Amino acid sequence: MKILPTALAVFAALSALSCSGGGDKGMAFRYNNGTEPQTLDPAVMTGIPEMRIVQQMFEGLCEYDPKDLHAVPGVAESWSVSPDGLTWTFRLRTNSRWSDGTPVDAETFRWSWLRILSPDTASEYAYELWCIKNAEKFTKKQTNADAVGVIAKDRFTLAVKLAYPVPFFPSLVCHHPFRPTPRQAVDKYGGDQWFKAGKLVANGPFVLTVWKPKDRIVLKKNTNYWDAAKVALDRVEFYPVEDSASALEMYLNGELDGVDGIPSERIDQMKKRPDFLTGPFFGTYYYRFNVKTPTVLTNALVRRALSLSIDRAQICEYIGKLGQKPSLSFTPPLIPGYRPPELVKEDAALAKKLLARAGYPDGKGFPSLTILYNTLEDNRKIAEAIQQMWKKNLGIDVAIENQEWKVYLQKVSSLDYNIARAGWIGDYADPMTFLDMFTADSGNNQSGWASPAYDALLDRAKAEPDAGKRSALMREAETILLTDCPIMPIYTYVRAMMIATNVQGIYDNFLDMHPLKEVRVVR
Amino acid sequence: MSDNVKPSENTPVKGNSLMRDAIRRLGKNKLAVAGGIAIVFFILVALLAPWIAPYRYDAIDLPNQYLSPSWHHPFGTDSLGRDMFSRVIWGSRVSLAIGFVTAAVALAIGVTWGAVAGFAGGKLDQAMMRFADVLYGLPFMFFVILLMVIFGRSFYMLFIGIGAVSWMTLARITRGQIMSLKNNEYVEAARSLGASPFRIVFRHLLPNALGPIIVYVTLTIPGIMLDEAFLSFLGLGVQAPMTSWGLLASDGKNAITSYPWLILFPALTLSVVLFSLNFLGEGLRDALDPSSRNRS
Amino acid sequence: MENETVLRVSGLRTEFRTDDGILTAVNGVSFDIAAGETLGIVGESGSGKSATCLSVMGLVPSPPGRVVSGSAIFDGRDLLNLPPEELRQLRGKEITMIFQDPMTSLNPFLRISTQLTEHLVLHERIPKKEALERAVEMLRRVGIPEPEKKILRYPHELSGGMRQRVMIAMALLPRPRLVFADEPTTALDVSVQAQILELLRERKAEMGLSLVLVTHNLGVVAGLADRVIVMYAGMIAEDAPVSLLFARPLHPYTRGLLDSLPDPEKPRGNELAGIAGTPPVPIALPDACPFAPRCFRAADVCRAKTPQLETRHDGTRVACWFPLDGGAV
Amino acid sequence: MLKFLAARFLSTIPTVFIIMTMIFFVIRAVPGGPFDTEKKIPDALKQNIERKYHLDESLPRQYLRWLGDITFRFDLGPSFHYRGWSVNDLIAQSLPVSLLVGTLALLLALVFGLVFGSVSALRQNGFWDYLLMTFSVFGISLPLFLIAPLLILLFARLLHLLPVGGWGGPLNLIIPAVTLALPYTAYVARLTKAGLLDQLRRDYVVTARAKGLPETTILTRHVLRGSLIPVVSFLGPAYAGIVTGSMVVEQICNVPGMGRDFVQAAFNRDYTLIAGVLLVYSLLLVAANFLVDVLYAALDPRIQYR
Repeated sequence: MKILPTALAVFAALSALSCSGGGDKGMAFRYNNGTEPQTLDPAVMTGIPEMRIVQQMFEGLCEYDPKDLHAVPGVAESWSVSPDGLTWTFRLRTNSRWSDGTPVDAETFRWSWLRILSPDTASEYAYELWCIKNAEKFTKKQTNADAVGVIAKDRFTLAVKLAYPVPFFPSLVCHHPFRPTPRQAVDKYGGDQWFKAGKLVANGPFVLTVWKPKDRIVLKKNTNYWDAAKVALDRVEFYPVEDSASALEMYLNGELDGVDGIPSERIDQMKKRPDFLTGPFFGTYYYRFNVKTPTVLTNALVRRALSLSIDRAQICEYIGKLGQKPSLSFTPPLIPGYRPPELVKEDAALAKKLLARAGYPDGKGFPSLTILYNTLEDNRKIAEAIQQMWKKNLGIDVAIENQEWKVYLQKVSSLDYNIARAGWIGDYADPMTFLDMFTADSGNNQSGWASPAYDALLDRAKAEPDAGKRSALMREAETILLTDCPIMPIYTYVRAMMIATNVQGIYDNFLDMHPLKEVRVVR
Repeated sequence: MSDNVKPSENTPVKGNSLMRDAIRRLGKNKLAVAGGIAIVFFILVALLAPWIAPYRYDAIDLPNQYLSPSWHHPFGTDSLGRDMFSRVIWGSRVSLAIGFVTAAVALAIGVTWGAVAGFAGGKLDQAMMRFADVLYGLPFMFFVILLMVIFGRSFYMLFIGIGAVSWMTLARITRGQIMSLKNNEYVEAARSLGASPFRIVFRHLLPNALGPIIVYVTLTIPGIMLDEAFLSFLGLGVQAPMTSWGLLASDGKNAITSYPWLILFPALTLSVVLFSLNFLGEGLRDALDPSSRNRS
Repeated sequence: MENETVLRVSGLRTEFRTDDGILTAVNGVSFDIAAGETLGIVGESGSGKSATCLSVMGLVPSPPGRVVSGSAIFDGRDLLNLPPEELRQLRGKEITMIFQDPMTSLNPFLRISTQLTEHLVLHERIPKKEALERAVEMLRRVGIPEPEKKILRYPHELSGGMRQRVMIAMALLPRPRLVFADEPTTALDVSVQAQILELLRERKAEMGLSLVLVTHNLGVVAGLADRVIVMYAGMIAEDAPVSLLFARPLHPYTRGLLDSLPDPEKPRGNELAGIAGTPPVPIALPDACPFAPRCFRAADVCRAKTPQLETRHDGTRVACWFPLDGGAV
Repeated sequence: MLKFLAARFLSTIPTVFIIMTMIFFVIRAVPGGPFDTEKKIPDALKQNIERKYHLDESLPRQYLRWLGDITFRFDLGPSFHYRGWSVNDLIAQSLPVSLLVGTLALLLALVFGLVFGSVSALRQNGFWDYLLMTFSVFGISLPLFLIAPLLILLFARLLHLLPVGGWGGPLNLIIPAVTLALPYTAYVARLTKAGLLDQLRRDYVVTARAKGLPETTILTRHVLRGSLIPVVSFLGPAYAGIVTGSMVVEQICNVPGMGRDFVQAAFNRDYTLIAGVLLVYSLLLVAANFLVDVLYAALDPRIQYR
């Protein structure tokens, strides 16, 4: 019976060997990125997992402050705006270099921005640059590159002419479409190969060394980075673990230094730990009502009754569990300088009255409606809870239907639904990223709702250079949206992660942006 | 072997006496009887769910979420405070219906297909098995989507459809059995007596090939019950808040360490059903087997 | 033909557990077989004749079967109490068996060559090549044409008669002292039956072995056996030299068997024309002559007490209250 | 025999062709496209993208282009989701991984399944029979998404013998391979047992016993071949399934295999990648079934292909 102990010993030896990890030395930060990135090209990428990696390698004109997200100098040392708010001038630092030694200058940015706008690049995010003069026309092949309002005034000065004022432009240029791409690598390897390991050239704190699809992506410190002295980590490893429960086990087992997306069954356990990091996230979970298809939902009284009769606090406490805040408005109350109108209320008695006024006292005769959601555990739970709340408070029966993501997207965009779960994450810290969804011609509207007054207010806000007046106009527009109720906001998202206590310099912030430049891991 | 214990040693077994004999022999197999009783019990539970479940499957009570098992909630409560005991009871309806309907359809098609191919041999066999290969080559998920396009969300049609695309392994097993049995003497004998091929296959060969087929079918039913959870994930199975064992198990998979009862009871129920099916299947195999009469 | 006894079976009792109760397949059977003798065991289906052979060979399937009591002395050793391993060493070497159905008794997955030689290689520890040579020679002697080619075939590639010849070759190859042949011709065409019987006779004479020939067909033993045992319901009804048995049957059952001897012109059948009814299933039989319900001479005593097997002055044995010769001792 | 093999092999070509054609059209009939996104992108941008991937062409033309590239250049096309990766690249990365895990799992399943099945058959209704068959029922009734976390919990979190997830070291192989092997072991054990019991009561076994062969020889030489036929029937298709990877196990253990490719591709409507994975799957399957037929003939001489 000596077999068992011997086998265990051999096993232990083997596992010790594999855990020591084949000679990768130095300070490393290992994070679960949740999925395999589509690309590492900042011009082509679209999602958060890509952004987590890209922002470590490509430094924009400005960078997010890791704590409060205000724009801090990146490649640009300083910037200024013309009084009419239409021209921004960025002064670039002279010592910024690509990892191959090539300098980063104003032309780098001009070229990068024209590249993303070019129809040949086929970038989904090109529209974010359409605030630049003639940019939209260029993408649509209606004008040539020279007409686009990006000018390298001298080697290290970049002037940007906008089509309309964007007061938060420095924050906007932190976003990935505005980040530079290395022309020398793109020219050499081609637009869809240059970002592979061994070819990619970076101007940020880290540069790509290993990319094994579905296995891992490893970045190493970029020694040519202008501020390399401040970079503490030697290596950053991103893992594409799709199963959040396994990712959490890996983290708890010391195989990762950080994870997000904690399975809801584990939240109560994890919440108590010191390495649990949480905070509001710049997004709203809400339901859309289809107001175009002729159903009871075309009646605003019905929509308001539905919105009034759910218990958001319960949903947040028992389903969300991360400290989500019940929505009082559509825009999250997180944007500096904007106080959204708090018009989302709960009042079951009033809801009943409104429904009666709409012709359905105690829900009698109310037609059957269906809640559509994309398959995800929390979506289902919320739909089940809301179904029950409506039944209890209004006496109406609704059905629930889940669909796989792409089918759901198609149903929603073709208005083939009654009530649909939705969520929106803002791209930049401004209410406009939420409000311009519901203009009549917005592709993201998808509710069939249209209000000329709302559209007019937003048009005026877009042309308004004064921040205070602009904010008031947007508030007025949001009031219209919430009163007419084509949507039913439920809660403001919360982001939760586990970050090992020996990791310093990662802060929770509402865009979930985590520059790793100054992060360190204390062993 | 003593010849009076085995009077029909090498004669093909005929249908009627076979069934009567099989039932009698099945009745003597205690485990099989226990399995059968358990299955009947579960079917009764499914039929009577509205009357025996203490709560409705959709009775949400958020503040009472994740309660551990107690007198009021013998299986605890789930993430929305619903009684797990009641949900397991309600879930039996979907799971059992799916398991049996699908297995029956797959059995009917697979056995017929495999028997015909195996017996005919030659070109017909090749053509039939290549057809099965084509169906194999297209994964399950594809069929499901295809079927949904054809049948819409019609719940039972979908499962008849799934049965209709999951018969290929059965066909292969049947074919293998038939191929090795068809050269036996009694087939030649039956043939020389002028029995039609149809009769030879279904009266003479199949009864003797039933053993492995029955075991395989009892093995596939759990798989089908679990597949249903995946279909529901795609929006094709049951719709919330109705549930099934497969869904309950997949919902509970992340709760192993935090709320183990969420996974324990659905998994346990599934296992009990499985064991019952299994004993019944083994019993049936022994009972149907013409040459295992003296096995107790 | 007085000779040394090869096998002495006494008081053999073998039972099978069935769903309906304990079935006594062999009920107190005793007999001797001398060297070079051919013993025929005759009976209907279920009379226990095959079970007797299997019991002696230690091949009763267990469960459900079990040899309850008795002894079978072979070479001074009791086969029924031998450790399984020693018994195994005897099987396929000293004692071999020819089975009824050459279609199912040969392994369909293995070549004839393997099946013919494996026990030789195992028991005699001779090289495969030598075993093969012997097998080819034996095939030739059992009348298989082109044995070098046929030996490489699979069973299904041979006709039924050929397969039975292979079975015989298999049994004879180890040069055994005792061969059990369990209905060696039943599964064969009538024309082939005679050839096979002739073959058995020749080989037996040539090799000087003892043969136990089990059959339901008295016609088969007539030409081959020296002595015949008639079995009924697990018991010996009569035991007599073949000539005496045919000339002067003692047991009414034997008489019935003789009367129903099939005309070679008619298709063979298992039914006994002269005896109505079927043999009883030997489960919990009452203390009575098991043949009584079918016997034309049955009297009250037949239904009240089982007759003992009595040895008579000429060495024949019979178990009957009213033997056909009037009970002369 | 050779002629049969050749004919059998040639007959698989139309099979594969039909599979490919069905795949091409069926995946395009599924609602949702590769470039549908949550945030609506302006039509002009979407058109740029679709042009880049030839989605603006007519369907027959896309089909011919795709088929032509595969047949003449063995090029499965660019992935529609992973920019800059060709399907060939992606499969070249993931197929060896799945092959490794799958083959290991299959070997484990075969070895343990045969042993367990044989022991159960020979000790029918004994202690080992009940124990092993109980194990096999659990192996079949416990879903993979439960087995993998349980193994992780036990071997990684409690005993600290193995890593939870990831890829690279030999230890990373163990949990995925064992998880994947478990249900197959159970199936093989059951089928082996059933097959053995079926063969063990054939007459030829008595013949073999009458020849004085030891039980082990009877088992290995006489009985096993016949009882393997149902196992082989099962393993043919199972091989293709197990080797192309299990999405569940790969996801839970973070194994970079083809199962994950397939699931992600299906959810992303990555047409070329789906088709590529399916093509590999069908090729393997056709090959496996081909092998099964050959094995049948090798196992059972009575099966003849004329």
